[in-house]
Amino acid sequence: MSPRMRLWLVATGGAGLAALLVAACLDLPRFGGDRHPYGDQAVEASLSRHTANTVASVTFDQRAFDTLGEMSILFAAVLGSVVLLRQTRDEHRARPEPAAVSRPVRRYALLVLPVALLTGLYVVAHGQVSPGGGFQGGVVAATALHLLYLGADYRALERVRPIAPYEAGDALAASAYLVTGLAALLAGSAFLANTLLPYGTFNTLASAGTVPLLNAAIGMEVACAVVVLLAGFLDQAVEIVDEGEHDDGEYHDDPRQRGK
Amino acid sequence: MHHLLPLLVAVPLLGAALLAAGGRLVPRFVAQSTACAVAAGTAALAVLLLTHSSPPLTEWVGGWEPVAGHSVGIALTGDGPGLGMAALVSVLTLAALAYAWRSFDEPPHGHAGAFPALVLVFQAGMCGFATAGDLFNAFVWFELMSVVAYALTGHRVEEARAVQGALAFAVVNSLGAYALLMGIALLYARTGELALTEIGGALDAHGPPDALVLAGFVLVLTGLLVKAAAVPFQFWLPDAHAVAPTPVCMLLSGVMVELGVFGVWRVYDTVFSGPGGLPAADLARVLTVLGALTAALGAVMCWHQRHIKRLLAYSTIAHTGLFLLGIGTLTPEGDDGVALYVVGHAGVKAALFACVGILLDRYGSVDEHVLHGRARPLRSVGVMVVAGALGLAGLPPFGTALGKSVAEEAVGGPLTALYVLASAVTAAAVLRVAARVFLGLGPTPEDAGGASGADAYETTGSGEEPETRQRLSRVPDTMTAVPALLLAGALAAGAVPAFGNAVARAMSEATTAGLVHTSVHWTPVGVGLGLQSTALAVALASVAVARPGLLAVPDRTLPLRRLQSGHIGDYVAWLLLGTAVLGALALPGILSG
Amino acid sequence: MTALTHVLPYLVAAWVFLAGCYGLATSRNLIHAVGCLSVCQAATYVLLLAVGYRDGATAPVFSDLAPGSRPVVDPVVQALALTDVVVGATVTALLLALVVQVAKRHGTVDPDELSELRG
Amino acid sequence: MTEALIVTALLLVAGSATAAVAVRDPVRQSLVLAVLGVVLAVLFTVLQAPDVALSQLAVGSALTPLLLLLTVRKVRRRGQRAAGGGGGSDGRRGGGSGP
Repeated sequence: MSPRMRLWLVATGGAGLAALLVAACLDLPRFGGDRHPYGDQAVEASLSRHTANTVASVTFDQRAFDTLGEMSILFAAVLGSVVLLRQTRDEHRARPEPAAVSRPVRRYALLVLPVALLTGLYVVAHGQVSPGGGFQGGVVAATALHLLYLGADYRALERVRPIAPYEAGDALAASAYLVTGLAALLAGSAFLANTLLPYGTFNTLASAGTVPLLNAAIGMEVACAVVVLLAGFLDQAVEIVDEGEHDDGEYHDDPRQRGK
Repeated sequence: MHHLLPLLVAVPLLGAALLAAGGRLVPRFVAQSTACAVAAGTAALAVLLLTHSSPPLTEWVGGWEPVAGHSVGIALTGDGPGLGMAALVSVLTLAALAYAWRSFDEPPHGHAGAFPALVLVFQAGMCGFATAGDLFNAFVWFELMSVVAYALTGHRVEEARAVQGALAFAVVNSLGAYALLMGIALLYARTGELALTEIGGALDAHGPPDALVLAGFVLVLTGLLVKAAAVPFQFWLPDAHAVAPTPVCMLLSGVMVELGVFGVWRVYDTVFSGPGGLPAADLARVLTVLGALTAALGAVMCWHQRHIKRLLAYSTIAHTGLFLLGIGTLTPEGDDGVALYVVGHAGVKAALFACVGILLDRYGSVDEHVLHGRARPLRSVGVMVVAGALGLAGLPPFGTALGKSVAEEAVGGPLTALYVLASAVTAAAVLRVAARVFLGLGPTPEDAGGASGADAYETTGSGEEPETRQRLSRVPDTMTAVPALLLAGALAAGAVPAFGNAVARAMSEATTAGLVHTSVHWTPVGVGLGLQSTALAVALASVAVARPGLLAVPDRTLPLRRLQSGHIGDYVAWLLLGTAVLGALALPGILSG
Repeated sequence: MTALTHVLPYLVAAWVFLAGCYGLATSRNLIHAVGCLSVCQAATYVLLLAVGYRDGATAPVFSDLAPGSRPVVDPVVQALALTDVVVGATVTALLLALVVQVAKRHGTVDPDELSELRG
Repeated sequence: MTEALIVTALLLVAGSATAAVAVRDPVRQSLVLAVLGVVLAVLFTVLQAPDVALSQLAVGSALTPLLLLLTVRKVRRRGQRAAGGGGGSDGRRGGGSGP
């Protein structure tokens, strides 16, 4: 199809869809309206389970089955990108040269790294009482590790980040979530029922029953998943060389110039 | 018993997680047997639940039973159709894993468990979608099966076509999924509910449908029809199915596409069928128009392929069109017919893909012209391909034939003719391939060297690499046993009278709460139509083989082929247009209502 | 609130979705196309959260708020959006992995130059 | 006050989303996408969704652009060679169907 023809098609389809969406928007309840039946019940249910952060209660208790699916998507994506970004037979690895890092950058990165890691863990641990949780904390912690790349170099990163344990960690965290769900079933309740642990004192770390457990499992899963995902792409961008590329060893372009 | 419903998802997921964690420590043999055992266990569970699904099971995950008629949890629906799909998914997964036992030989370094683990996650996603009773939860599983399917399609990353097809698949399906999610958000805004039946009830309570309901319907249907590969959302399917590894093709064509049809049926039945939903006439119009176009386009394009996997992919499109036509009747008979047709089709289509996979691994090509006469030694495979073709045509007593005849009688009129024609043409194309490849009939094609002729707008099957490490010199028993068993299953689905009636009972319990009793049985008209389309298929194939010049009119179909451009932008443009068309087709009832 | 602000968030979501679709259809670079797809997805977050908003309400977190003292916004859509964000990131990653392989096997990331899989 | 904030954030989202589509160069696009991620996070905060805002900040403005940039880098590295050596459409394309 010629670009012109495609543009016509997009214009026609887009105009139709736009008309439909605008008409629908005019029929929607007004923005900021007061009618949220499901939401109100979710808040009640959350309070009855001593969970201060209602969103955590919806994510890890009331609709924990959705989160199982979401976690599986992440798990599948990690497995999928490991498969898709594997080193194929016609490719080889070129070791990147160590690059000099200016001292302020190094100092900054090495200073921020532990802070960021701790922040990530803190966010994971407090998911049931304050905004945040496994996803947010996991991503922060995983990204923090990559400050090493900024502060030292790729090789330093590779030393603290052997991929295999992270892949295993990803899978084990996924299993932990499933096993927590199955344990409730075996205990005579329903799958993923929040009945295993006491609900604890409202607004403390030990509250909300199994929510913190699932939260931790997700946090670990997300952190491992992000590490493995980034590793796959870094590998491709920095190390793996195929026939169509520079592979004469003279390629010392510092990835940070573009990578950051 | 209903507490076991979530296990249909949890068991394969746990299996996949263990395989991913321990896959590098164990030999390939152990990883594969584990995967097969898990898939088989899930299949057994699905069948067990299926036998207890009358009356339909409902599970509130996490024990959030409704309080005062409303629950904050997620509902799972364990009725006949849902569990039936889950069982079909699980059986086919087991078949695909067994088929891949010897043939599929490319574990990424140190990841022996990666492929079986992905297949198990795929199974989990499809089972979750089949049993979902909550719209957002259905979206999550829908997205899971999509994501795994992209990765599995692009699994052979060394192949230029595989990665391109997977990318087109991924882009189009992701966009469809986002449209689905927009639709869910709109419906949630109106109703404040996410459980399917609750959304339906709240829509009815609100009053007659308006633009919001229409938009919600169109967006949700866009997502599902992209998955079902209805025209004009179908472009991704041939690209993806032609390049995916064979075991994956068996699952994609056998059940994943059909789950899109299932989703349309489920969502209409639970959400939009009430007075606050969409008038029945509108849905019937949408499904009939799109179904007829899909069936016609699929059949025509199927006939003009020489890449055998692509040919089978187009035949899946044609049959999906027939399924849509069947559920478009909105009658219990139509539903029964389609349900049975889907079961039979899954067996036949998966078996055909498995046979073509053998050709690929044995001869390193899936091109009809290149393989001319070369597969003579593979007599048993040839017999199975012919049997599969006859199954596609609807020769009694295949399950496809019984389902098709019931659906044919339900649609009535000219659409019956379309049923006969579309199934005959797709079967004829497969018969033609069988005659040329396995018997060497007809003149040797001029371009048997693999180069494409003057018409460059064609995908040949000669650039494909075998999926085994080297070409097979001997075909392993598992690779022939799997298609044979699948064909036997498809045959049994039609030949065992109790099966058809069980399907009918399950469907009527799911839709009309058992108020309408239908029975599925062979009728003289149905058998006659089945024989007629088989005869037509044989006749078409004989003419095509004996006189290739007579039916080869590529010029007339060239505009149609040019639409299949392999260009992602085109596909997205068609998707947008399709959404607008859906809206236009469903509009009259909203305006008058 | 004026009448426009009652629908503005929804219209913005619709606009973002359509803009993403337009970019996706006309893109000349597959990496750019993946970026456009994530724009489409951003529309779904905006729509979901707009649907759950309530005037004068606060976040549904009761760590420093006595339950029942103030109205809160709908927590359910937030959980849905949270799921959606993660799904979006993973889909993007997988798509980019495929783009990397397309670049390797076809030597281009311009969709106009991909010449396989026709007809 | 809240209303003005919401409207401003919404308009910023619409603007940066349009820009992200209109910018055709993938490197610049990923920067605009990072901006879009931040603006979305602001919008979500104003809409009283701190959980979503946090994850949007982490994912939308850091992870996604980073992945995009890494992909660009990989592809560009190939492109340089292809431009120099004409290896753009080398012999490893899949099939015999090329024109």
